[in-house]
Amino acid sequence: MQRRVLFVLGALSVLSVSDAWAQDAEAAISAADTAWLLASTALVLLMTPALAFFYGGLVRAKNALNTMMMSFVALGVSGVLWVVAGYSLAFGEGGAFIGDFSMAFLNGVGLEPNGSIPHLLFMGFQGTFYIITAALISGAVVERMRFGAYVFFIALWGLLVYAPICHWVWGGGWIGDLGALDFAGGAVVHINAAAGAVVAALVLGTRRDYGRLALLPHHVPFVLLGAGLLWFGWFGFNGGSALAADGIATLAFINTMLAPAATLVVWNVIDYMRTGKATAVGAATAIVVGLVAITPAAGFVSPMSAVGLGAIAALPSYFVIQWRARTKLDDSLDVFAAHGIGGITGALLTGVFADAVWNGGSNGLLFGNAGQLGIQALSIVAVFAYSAAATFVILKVIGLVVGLRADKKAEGIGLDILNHGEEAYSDGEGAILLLDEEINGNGQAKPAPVKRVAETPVYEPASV
Amino acid sequence: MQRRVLFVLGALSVLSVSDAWAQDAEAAISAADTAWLLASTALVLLMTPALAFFYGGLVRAKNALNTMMMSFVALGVSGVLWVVAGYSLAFGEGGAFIGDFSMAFLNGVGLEPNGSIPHLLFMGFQGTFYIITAALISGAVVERMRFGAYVFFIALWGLLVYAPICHWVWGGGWIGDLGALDFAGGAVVHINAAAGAVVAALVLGTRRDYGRLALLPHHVPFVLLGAGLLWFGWFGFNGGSALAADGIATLAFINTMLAPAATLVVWNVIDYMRTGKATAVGAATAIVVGLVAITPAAGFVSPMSAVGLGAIAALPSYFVIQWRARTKLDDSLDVFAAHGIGGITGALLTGVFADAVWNGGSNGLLFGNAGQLGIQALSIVAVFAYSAAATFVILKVIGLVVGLRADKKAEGIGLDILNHGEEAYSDGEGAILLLDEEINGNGQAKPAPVKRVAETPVYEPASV
Amino acid sequence: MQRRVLFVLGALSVLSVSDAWAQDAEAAISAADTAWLLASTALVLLMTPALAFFYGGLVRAKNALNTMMMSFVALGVSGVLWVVAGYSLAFGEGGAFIGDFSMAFLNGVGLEPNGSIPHLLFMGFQGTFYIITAALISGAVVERMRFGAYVFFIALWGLLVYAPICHWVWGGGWIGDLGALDFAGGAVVHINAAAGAVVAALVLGTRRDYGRLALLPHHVPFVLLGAGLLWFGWFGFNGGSALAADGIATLAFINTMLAPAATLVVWNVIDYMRTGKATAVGAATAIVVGLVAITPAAGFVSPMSAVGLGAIAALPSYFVIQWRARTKLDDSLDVFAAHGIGGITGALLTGVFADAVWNGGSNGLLFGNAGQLGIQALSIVAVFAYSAAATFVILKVIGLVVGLRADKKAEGIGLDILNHGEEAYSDGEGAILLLDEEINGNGQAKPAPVKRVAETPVYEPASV
Amino acid sequence: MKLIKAIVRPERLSAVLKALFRADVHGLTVTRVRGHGGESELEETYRGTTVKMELTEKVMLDIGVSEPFVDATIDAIVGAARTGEVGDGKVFVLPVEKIYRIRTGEEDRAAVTPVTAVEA
Amino acid sequence: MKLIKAIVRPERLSAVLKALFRADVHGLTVTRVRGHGGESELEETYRGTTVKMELTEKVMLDIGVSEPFVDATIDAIVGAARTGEVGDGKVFVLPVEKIYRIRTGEEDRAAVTPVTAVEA
Amino acid sequence: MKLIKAIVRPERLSAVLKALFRADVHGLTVTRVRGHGGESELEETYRGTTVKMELTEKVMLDIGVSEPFVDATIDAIVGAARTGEVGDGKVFVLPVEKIYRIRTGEEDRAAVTPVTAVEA
Ligand SMILES: Nc1ncnc2c1ncn2[C@@H]1O[C@H](COP(=O)(O)OP(=O)(O)O)[C@@H](O)[C@H]1O
Ligand SMILES: Nc1ncnc2c1ncn2[C@@H]1O[C@H](COP(=O)(O)OP(=O)(O)O)[C@@H](O)[C@H]1O
Ligand SMILES: Nc1ncnc2c1ncn2[C@@H]1O[C@H](COP(=O)(O)OP(=O)(O)O)[C@@H](O)[C@H]1O
Repeated sequence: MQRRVLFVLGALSVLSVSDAWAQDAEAAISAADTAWLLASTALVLLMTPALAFFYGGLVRAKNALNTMMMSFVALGVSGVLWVVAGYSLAFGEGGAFIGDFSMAFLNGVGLEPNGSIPHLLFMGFQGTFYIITAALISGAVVERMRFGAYVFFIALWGLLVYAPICHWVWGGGWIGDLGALDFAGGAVVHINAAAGAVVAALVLGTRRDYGRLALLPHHVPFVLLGAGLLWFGWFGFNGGSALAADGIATLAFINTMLAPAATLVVWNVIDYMRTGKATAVGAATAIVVGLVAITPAAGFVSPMSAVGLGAIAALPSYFVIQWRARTKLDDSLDVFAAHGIGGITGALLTGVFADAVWNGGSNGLLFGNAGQLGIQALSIVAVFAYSAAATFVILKVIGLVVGLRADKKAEGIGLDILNHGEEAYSDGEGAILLLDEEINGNGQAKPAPVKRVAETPVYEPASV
Repeated sequence: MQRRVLFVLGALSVLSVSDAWAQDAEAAISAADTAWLLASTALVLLMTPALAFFYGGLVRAKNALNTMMMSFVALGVSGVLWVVAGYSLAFGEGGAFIGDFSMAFLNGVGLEPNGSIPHLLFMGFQGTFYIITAALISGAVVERMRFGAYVFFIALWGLLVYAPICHWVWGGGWIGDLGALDFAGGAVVHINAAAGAVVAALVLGTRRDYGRLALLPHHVPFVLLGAGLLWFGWFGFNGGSALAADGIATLAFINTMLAPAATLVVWNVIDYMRTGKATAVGAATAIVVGLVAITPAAGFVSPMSAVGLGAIAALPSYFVIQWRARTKLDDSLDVFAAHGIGGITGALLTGVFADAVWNGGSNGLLFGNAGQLGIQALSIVAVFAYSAAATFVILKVIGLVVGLRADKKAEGIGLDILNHGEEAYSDGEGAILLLDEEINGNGQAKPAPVKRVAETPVYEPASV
Repeated sequence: MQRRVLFVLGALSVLSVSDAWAQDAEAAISAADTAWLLASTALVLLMTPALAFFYGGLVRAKNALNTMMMSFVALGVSGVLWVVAGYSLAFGEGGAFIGDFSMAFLNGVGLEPNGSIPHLLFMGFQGTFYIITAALISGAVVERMRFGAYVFFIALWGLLVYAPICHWVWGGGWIGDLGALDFAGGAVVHINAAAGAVVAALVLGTRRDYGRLALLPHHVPFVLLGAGLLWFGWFGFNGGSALAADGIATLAFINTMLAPAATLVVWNVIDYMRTGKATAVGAATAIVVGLVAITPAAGFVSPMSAVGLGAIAALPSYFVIQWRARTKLDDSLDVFAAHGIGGITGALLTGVFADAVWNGGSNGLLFGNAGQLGIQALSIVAVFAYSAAATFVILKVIGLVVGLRADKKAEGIGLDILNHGEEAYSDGEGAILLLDEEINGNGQAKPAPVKRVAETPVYEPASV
Repeated sequence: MKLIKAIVRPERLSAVLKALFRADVHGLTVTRVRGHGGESELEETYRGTTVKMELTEKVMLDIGVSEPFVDATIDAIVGAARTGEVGDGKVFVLPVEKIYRIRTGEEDRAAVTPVTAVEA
Repeated sequence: MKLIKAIVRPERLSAVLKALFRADVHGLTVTRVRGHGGESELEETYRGTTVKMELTEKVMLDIGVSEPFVDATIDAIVGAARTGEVGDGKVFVLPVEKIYRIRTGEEDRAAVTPVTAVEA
Repeated sequence: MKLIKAIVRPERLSAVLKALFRADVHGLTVTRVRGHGGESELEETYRGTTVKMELTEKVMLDIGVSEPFVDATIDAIVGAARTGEVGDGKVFVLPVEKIYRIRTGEEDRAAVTPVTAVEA
């Protein structure tokens, strides 16, 4: 935490923006910065429901609710675990690799200043990152993972994977100390989630219909809605990561507006050149890729560099998506291509485009600091490796205890009915209201069938 | 108003947060607080469209637009009536029970400071509460109430029920004077709306198919969308109620993030234990219940208390929903269980968890002030009783004048076509474009039928 | 730009709001104003996805994605072109008619103060206006314009029409110098887009089914969703146009809340009186009309005037929509009626209701300054005329180069499949997964058909 | 063997299903359809466009039955679907030459005798 | 009695309905279907997946008519549905053994003679 | 001429289509339906309401064929649609008196021989 805050404050001083606060000892807390961080936290929290729609629209209708719930449940489970221990493990003093339990249950986290905002607000803002990162992984396991197993997974994953990696980069850990640049989570959030996604997709295996049937998005407008709301929320994600309403926030914000715009243009052009069509799912994907790519760079690069970065980032992700679909890797919603490749591209280009004139501190390759690129690469490898390994272990353990895959029948009928007891879209036809005594919570109305099993023979001759 | 403002300012001084403003006489208005209240007002206004989707997804497709319009029309009718007289009746000097007409038509409401924000902004922020409270009631009368009657109802209800109760609690009235704690409207908004809902459901009677047919949500993703946007907007609802971008705002905001998270977890666990499924409608409901419960407590309790409060609040609402469905009370979308029970739980727990260390003023039972619990209980009873009684009278009067229930045919075909002349989802099949002369605004194309009545006999022999 | 900024600052001084900043030389940048403008910019950006849903719900399902993409693609194309040259052409020094290329590629646009916010932020905020204005026009050409042609169109239109007109009014151009009042873009955005829409509809001609088949909105809830999100975003559009978190921002914000409320009420009343129904599409349209009408007036008129302005604005737009549908002008989604008539009404009424007591500078007819009305009228005529003429030329040129209309088949089957290669809602039935070698990007799987052409005769006798 | 095709009101479907099950008719297929008959037509307005809706929501049942079950099936449907209001629908009886059960290849009567899923 | 089953293009439906009404055929049921025939197939691409759409949107009409109306009905449909492009659809004529009007229990011809809702 | 009406599982549809095309049956119409048979019924819960779902998603094919093609068509369907689990569906064979091709007015066998769209 310190590191992140100090770093940003360092930037401020150079920019002589809102120095008023810095100079003023008494008013350590800035109402203006607080106002922006309050807004930003709300924006980032909205990203998880937004993700639910982005993902939910991409699956088949029979799994729409299950997919959306994978995001929504993170708002609950991860939200609670963050205050229980996640925050402390991520931002507690601790050592180079992980924090400690000093702030478990928000012990000592109050309204005292943390930088220029209340410590409690910083905790909440960081919590919204914790929530969505876990939810991002769900895109790799949709339409086949048991919901219960998924809940256990994100609970453990947050504490054992996100928290330490967050500590490495932002919590005073070794990657931060190396001077790696990750403004809003290219490594902590996106590369991290993507590594988990690839491993999860491999451990779970492909959907039974994968590669045999055409598995089409059931609701593309939802994909666009999700992309639109994600972009909106991402302004808080990147803009809020300045932890102040200052020049760096402005820079991060505008870059978050420009980079995806460039990605969108390039993506549609490639689309058009390859197939003669500009797809909507492609446009939505491009927006997310551009947002992911600018995330590590947002507060470090110039606006025109952001345009270039966004444009460049379209290519690797685009072609990895094409390639992935032809492999046996059923990363169903392409978390790796969008967040992994996008995040890696962004993290590396941050080491290229970083410009001290804008960020007040760090230069990248283009500005004479070749070394930064190496540091960026190292941080990528470290994060990806740890996340992949730890995810593997966690999934194997859960697999032993509760089992990861939904059974054949559930996958056929759909997880909405079998894991959630609901249909996303229902006209009520053929639904018979059950009286209490008839209800048995096992998802199957035994009485009737049983009865009929018994009687069918009797009726057989007559029975139609 | 004074009371509310004073109260919050009281809290501030203790927290020595943004005292900068308080000290500075000239700059009575804080640009930072104004920035946050502007954002908050936008967020709360968004809650009414969000509610339209939360409710609209829960009804059958044939009534989707009618249900959504019940929220949207409040944006118009209640929005206008608020400036006409509602605001003045709620926040005008007046007496212990109701304000006056001194500020009718915004007379004297300008850009002068009210606390640290412009008076006009305070008026607008409060107006968004006025709008959504009326819309909340619609959940109890969907799929059967005549739209015209509903419009008259919310118009009168706002002026005769919301305004006085708001005055009691926040406008300098007797409940505020008692020292009841209602940070953002547990009593004023939720208990109040729930009382109106129960009475409205009873006065209107059940839907004709209620208890006979399975009445299923036609679009669960919309329910999740509504819940997600409601949560987002609620940050303005509770966070903005601090009327400043300060520590109390931060506390209220973070509590608004943590409490529903806890409710969501507990709700899904109960769901799972009872039926082996974690329902999406349940998750959406849990989010709303958690938000309702934390509303009165948001700026008064510690974050960990908010987690506890949210967790506890899941139970009563969950089981009341189960029970309600087996009764003859067709509170169709469970406004009472979610907002009434949730609001009561929250209001009482506010009297238990309130902590002066955090809110700078009031303690609850746990902190040695048992009396507070009594005050909270009294405020609940008073609000519920008045709201229920007044709602009953208003509905009876409207019933006499225009009639409350849609006729059998409208209920069968759906209110969308008969009250709004539209279908939510249409593919245009079988729709014949009418030329002007053929149109007669009574919703039925008489010409054809009449014609055929006349001719059918003639054709009978031949007629197919 | 200067003009706009100066104007608003002028207002501030009068209101003695946040003078703290003005007085303080060092802290030229206000963190509070920056916080509000950051939030506002995010809000306005969200309006384009919101528009995608407002428009997308109004068309037939087979063109839903094409319609939504017309908005989304503007986020990319217009977003990039804005920084390339649009901003410089609009706000560069230049002359009375257009800016220059001095700030092309954001040359010299940094974090230095522009008014009380960073210049870069001002650029970004204005960019969101550039994006949505182009997208607004799409409503007039949906369901029949080739997507490629549309992309070229908005690219040119932004640079050749929006940029100069923006310069005229806000960039130091002649209309601004005349003292025309256009707070947030009644002329620059809405009248401008509407003029382009009418011409585009005329140049493209009607949809083949127009006037013969019933072309119904396929998803009215999306129309309501779009309207709700547009309203939400519009608070940034108008409130942010004060370029500060001050009294003018508050005034503009509250007026943006009140005017549409009044329009909504009046619209539903007319609806009800004419047809006995209060339509949801009508309500959504009313909200947009009210927002459009208050846009030029937001920071200039009193709140009660805003209510009146909103109420009045309902009438002309309502009846123009009725009339338009009976003409051969297939302005498919009534961009002219909503944005043109609404914008003209608002711009004229700004000249009537403008009140120096509130805006600190300009009076309208009602306050003794009849001349203002003339200036307003002149600005309307000039903007409409130039936009219409330039749009005509641009479309003719594009028509010659690439062709504007989708062919008969595409219009029949729908532009989603033929221009985007997707369906908005798909259950995957009948979709056969293609292996790479089978794919040929021309949108038609030739092999099969060709094969069958050859063989059919052979099989004929036997063939079913 | 016969194929009984019945068009009924959506709101009567569950009653019809219950009646059919009571008559030991357990195999059937349901389709959402829209019908035109003597029902009064409704007007809808979208902005400037007014349309007349010629079709109303109905549900169609396809039921393959063996002769002995024809009358029981028809009675069950007619009894449960009737409201007395115009728009109740029709029942068509079509001849069927053959019926196969895909799972087993069984034919005709045997083909339409439901066998309850074992695992249920 | 016959059951006429016609598959037509969705965009021709209103023309077909008008033609049928003109022919005094007022009772019918419409179903959204998708068909495969000689129409050219379209490709769709979703991210890395490309599919061939084998089915195109069609509308199916089920019309129960008495003998004297069979030809008029077929002519009305064919006349209004034809565009000359591949994909216009088919008309099937099936024998019907019995038709009942659920509301009244009337049979056959009487059953298919629409009676306009009184309140209209 | 016959009308073959088959009810199959949605997830088997593409297999069935491929099999039919292999059997040179290129003309067919598909409808989304829901069926009830021996399948086990599922429970759903929405807040306080619990319901039993009597219907499962199926797909119905209507295929008009000339006699020589009847068996090949049935074999193709049964072969491709069978999973062996309860719920595989049925095939009905109905007599058809006449078939017209709307585009050309051709009748019967000629009417059901697809001609590929020229421009494809
Ligand atoms: N001749 C027909 N062929 C097919 N379906 C019909 C026919 N006549 C009526 N129907 C179906 O039955 C429904 C009700 O028929 P209608 O004549 O309106 O009511 P009723 O049978 O009570 O007089 C119609 O909506 C339509 O779906
Ligand atoms: N043998 C058939 N059985 C059932 N439906 C058919 C048959 N052949 C064609 N159809 C339906 O008719 C539609 C058009 O048929 P097609 O052969 O493509 O055009 P045309 O009749 O103009 O040659 C198909 O989409 C399908 O719905
Ligand atoms: N008698 C029938 N008439 C019409 N459709 C039927 C009939 N019996 C079954 N079906 C359809 O076939 C589907 C599967 O039938 P079912 O009896 O459950 O499986 P199986 O044929 O394997 O025993 C049902 O869902 C229903 O759609």
